[in-house]
Amino acid sequence: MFGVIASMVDGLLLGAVYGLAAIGLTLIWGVMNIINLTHGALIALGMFGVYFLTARVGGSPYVALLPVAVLGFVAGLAIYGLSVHRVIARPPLMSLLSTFAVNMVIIGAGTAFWSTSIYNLPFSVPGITWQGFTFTGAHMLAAAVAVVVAGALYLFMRHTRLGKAIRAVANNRQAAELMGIPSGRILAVAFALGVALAAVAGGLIATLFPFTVLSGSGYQLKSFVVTVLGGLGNPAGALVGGLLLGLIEGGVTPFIAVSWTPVIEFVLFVLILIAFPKGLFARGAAR
Amino acid sequence: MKRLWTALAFAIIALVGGGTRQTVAAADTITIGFTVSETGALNVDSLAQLHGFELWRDQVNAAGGIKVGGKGYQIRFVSYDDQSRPDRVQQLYSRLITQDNADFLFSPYSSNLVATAAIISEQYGKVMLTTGAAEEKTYQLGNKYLFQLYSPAKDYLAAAMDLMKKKDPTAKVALVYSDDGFSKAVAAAAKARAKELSQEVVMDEAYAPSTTDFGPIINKMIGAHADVMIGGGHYPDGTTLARQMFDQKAPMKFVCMLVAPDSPQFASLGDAAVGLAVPSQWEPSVTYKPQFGPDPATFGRDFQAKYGIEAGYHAAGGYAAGLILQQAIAKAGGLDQEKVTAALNATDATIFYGHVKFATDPQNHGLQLGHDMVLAQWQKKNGQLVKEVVWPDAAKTADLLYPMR
Amino acid sequence: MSLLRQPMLWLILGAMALFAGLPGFGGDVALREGLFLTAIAIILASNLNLMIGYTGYVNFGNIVFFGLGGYFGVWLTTMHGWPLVPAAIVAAILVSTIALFFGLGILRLRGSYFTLATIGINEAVRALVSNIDAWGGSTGMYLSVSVYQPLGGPRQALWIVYFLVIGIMGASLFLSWFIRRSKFGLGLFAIREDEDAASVLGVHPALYKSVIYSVSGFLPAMAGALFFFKNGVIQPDQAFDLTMSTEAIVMLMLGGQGSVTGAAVGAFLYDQLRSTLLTSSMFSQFQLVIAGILLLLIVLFVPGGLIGWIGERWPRLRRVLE
Amino acid sequence: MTALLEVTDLSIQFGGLRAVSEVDFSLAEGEILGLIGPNGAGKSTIFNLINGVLPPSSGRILFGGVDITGWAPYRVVRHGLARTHQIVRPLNDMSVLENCVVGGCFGRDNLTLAAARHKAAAVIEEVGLGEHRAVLARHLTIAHKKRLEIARALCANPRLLLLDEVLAGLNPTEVARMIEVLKAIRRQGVAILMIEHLMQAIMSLSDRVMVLNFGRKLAEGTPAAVVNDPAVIEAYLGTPDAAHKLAGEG
Repeated sequence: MFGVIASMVDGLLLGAVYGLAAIGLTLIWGVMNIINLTHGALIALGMFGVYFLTARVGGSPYVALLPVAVLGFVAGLAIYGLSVHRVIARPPLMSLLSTFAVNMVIIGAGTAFWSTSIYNLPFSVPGITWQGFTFTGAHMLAAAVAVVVAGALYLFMRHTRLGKAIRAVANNRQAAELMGIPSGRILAVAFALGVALAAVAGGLIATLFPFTVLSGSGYQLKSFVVTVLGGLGNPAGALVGGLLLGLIEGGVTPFIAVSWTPVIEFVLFVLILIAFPKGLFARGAAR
Repeated sequence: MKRLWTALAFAIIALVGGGTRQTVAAADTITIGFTVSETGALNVDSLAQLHGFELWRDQVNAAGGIKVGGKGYQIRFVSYDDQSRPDRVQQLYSRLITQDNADFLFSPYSSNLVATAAIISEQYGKVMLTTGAAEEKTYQLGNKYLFQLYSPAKDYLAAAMDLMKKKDPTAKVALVYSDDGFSKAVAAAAKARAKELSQEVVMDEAYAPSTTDFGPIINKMIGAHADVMIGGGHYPDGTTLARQMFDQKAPMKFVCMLVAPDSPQFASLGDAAVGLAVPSQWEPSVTYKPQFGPDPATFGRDFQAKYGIEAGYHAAGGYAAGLILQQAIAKAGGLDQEKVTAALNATDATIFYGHVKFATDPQNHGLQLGHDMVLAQWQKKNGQLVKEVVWPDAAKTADLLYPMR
Repeated sequence: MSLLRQPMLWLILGAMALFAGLPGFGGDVALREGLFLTAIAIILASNLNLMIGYTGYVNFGNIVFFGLGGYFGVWLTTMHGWPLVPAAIVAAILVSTIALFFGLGILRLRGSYFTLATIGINEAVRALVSNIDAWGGSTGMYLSVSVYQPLGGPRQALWIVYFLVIGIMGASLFLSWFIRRSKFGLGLFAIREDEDAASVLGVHPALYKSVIYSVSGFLPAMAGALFFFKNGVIQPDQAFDLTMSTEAIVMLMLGGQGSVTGAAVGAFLYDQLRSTLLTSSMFSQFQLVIAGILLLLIVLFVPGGLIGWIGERWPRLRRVLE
Repeated sequence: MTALLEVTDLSIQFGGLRAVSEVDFSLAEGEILGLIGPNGAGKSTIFNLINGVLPPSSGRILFGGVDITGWAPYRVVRHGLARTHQIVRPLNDMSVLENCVVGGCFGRDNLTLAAARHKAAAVIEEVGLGEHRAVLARHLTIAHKKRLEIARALCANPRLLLLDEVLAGLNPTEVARMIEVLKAIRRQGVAILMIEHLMQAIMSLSDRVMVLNFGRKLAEGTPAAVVNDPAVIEAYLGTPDAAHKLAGEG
């Protein structure tokens, strides 16, 4: 029994990070209807960013998250200008492919520079032990940071001019332009914000697990699942979706072999997509 | 219109033909072809193996090459990156044999890739020495030219079980291993051994090789009150598992894991590495008396001098593959595949790497019979992490740290 | 309109003859291995073209057909002792049937939602197959050398498999071509342009989409059965590799989607490029980077691919290279 | 004369809003019925209900004596009821000819490719797109796109054609030409149900006119009777002067 509870608590802690990883993806989807296939690669870059900042410059990995977020934002602007801006109005295949191409470049360059060896952030935070099960400090801190960042994003979107502009553009680009909102610039900012969030999520994951340059793709797939659970294009839903996914993982693993978890996840993913394409918590009308 | 067609045909021929560059080797060289996982999940172990090959080549060439009938043949390598993926392995090995005119082959790293490559080497009757392909199944598919340097999978964790029986017969064992052919075969053998020794197995679970989060598995181990964890897989999953067990304070008395802890890089885990044991094909501290080639200490020193890191067993396996092939060529008195095969079949020798002898019955042809494994454990000495041999008693350099933490 | 006077007929037959003849006469095995992979690429790309190019549905998980076909094929040949050809055909029928069911479910989704679902299906199948013990779980199945005996030993078997794959390649191209000139194909094009408008014009979108989804799985499944028979090992991670899925899409973009020759030329060029980069000492490190940049340039500047570009330059060629 | 189309008690609800409410009407073989009303009155929604794009909340649609209520659009058109869209929906990357061939292939006659090509070529001439037959639909002007909508629908060989504002956005010359095309269609005996804001066209083409307001039928009758109906004037035309002005426009 304790085992099940411990496993579910672990799942929730990790789920918050999944949620954060997915927010960037779903934000970009919500604002410009693009599935960003560089997402996984950018998560990986976030991991390496935190790793090198901590290993070379020193200091806490949590402090390193800040410069990583800034770098992520800048990288996001560059990727937007280079590969996204020209394909926004075109069929989905084009944006899928242009972002996938950038993904290939990043992964290819990353492999050339860092090989696909495993990297480990030599870092640990004392945790809490309960009935023999330990919840590591890193997990708890990561979950906390994830929730704080998600909350900050929520406030930003609701209460700042820029956030409101992004929401306006997401709602109706033409109407927003008529109101004098420069939609091109807003789209770039939204994309960069999504990328920064992916990088931060990657940085947090690096505090939990060793990683390779290829690690991001697994989290990208998980992010798909999370966004579908929470509703594509719905950042608040992503956090809930992440927690839900973590809870599912934590809840089923004590009872079945871990190798069945992905089966459950992806079957659920497809079924939910078919039954509720707008996500479990979607409000409002259909397309 | 007609012109277009002609142009198209020419373009196709040019493109295809561009790939068929014939490389002609000089008369007095022996070409050895292989693929290396320069990239992808297996690259750490595979590159270590490559270093072993290269050290052997350089030393042999410096000493005047392989001597056959008074003539010295220089060794030339041709290799490609297989990206740790089997999809292009057959293409690359075909190319090695037919275009690069490889005389002999070394295998790629890992059982899966070897099984794929072996179909090509068999087709051409080319001798292929395998290192890093421990799974028995590969040698039971009817191949005739495949020779295994490593002790087969069943030997890997049997020693750990024997050691447990001796140290702590009531310890509860959790078998947790990567869901790949090699690791599964090893775990199955370990489980059978545990049954023989009536050691209690409280958990038996495989995880996907790409797993990055072992939290749920570790919780299960703790929930099952396991004292000992035996299993693992390859380098990435092994290091992750080790670190998370440490972070989650899993109360293990003994952990023995495949492959990962053998790598010198494992020390980067710091305290999380302490106490972890690994079944090893070879350790620098072993004391075999070689019939030919360097002794273990010399090999270790030379390797350290060339690459600046300590030799692990993958590197030793690579060097040993070269050495055994060299001896067989010398004995066969030429490059004839059948004669070299016969010489390899007849091999029964001790080198720095230990005893080497291949099965010759058709059902298990090429399976390694002679070689013994050792068990090594990471221990802390004067604040430094060192890997000590703890089993068998005859070869040990330190006592087993038990319980490990 | 005599069939014999169609340039496309001769283009396809010529390609098959070149593929069979170049390595066949010289007995050049390395060339054969290279062309084998190219032929597989052409099969994957031209069948994917039926979905992406003709129907406008982006199937990112198209490799699931290839992988499942491989599994059924290997399972029938090794576990049940079936001869290769019937095993491959039955594998393809099974896969097409399964695809029909999948299709009925996910083809209600449009645009990116459909694409996500195809990724989900591939991953779900991969995870599921990893748990099927009868298929060796995640270890997969190994073929004993003895399975090649009925075909005259491994040496001859690989040649036979090669020629069979050339046959499937030809069949894929003919299939693409016939569908393109058929009423069925016209319906698909209408769906691609505007599904609702097509429906108002009398096209039954659900039926057409399910059928083409299923059809586009048939030949890749056969190719998968042959590929893994030759490969000697089949494992979930190799059989359901999303990278191969996306590579097939890249090939399609390179050559030009919606065109019979586009799919084939794109697959040919991409595969030759890949293997050249892979075996070149200078570029093997950066092959992914180069391929990525190339893809980006195509998407941004030549979205019609090579064939689309040629068609714009020399409109008269458009009819030849349809 | 039996009714070709008979609509009874047709309603649809979006959320709490009744977009179309208890509408009854019928249309005879070869007749032209004009459908007018202010924006948002539910005219296009009625089209969507008839041809199956939307399922009605209640009501019944009989076409040629067959109950087609809730049929999918592709079935409806194969049964002989074709339509055009208010906002044109050409198959952009296909030529004018191919667009029309689609109509022929999948319409009432279920033609083969060759037969559909034949038919399409004839219809394209008829609507005056002959010189543009090889042009990609996306490159047409808006007036030509409207004609393409009609040509495509005609290729299906319909018994009834639903025309949704085919005159909107056209200049006077184009309107005049289009009206000629519509008259030619009528001569072939095809019945037409048309939504139109252009009163002049409605007056000259329609046998009868139906007026819709807030999803309900407000009036029905001959064009002259309807235009002078006080309820219609208040709801749609404004003052009688405006009505006459509107009718005189274009």
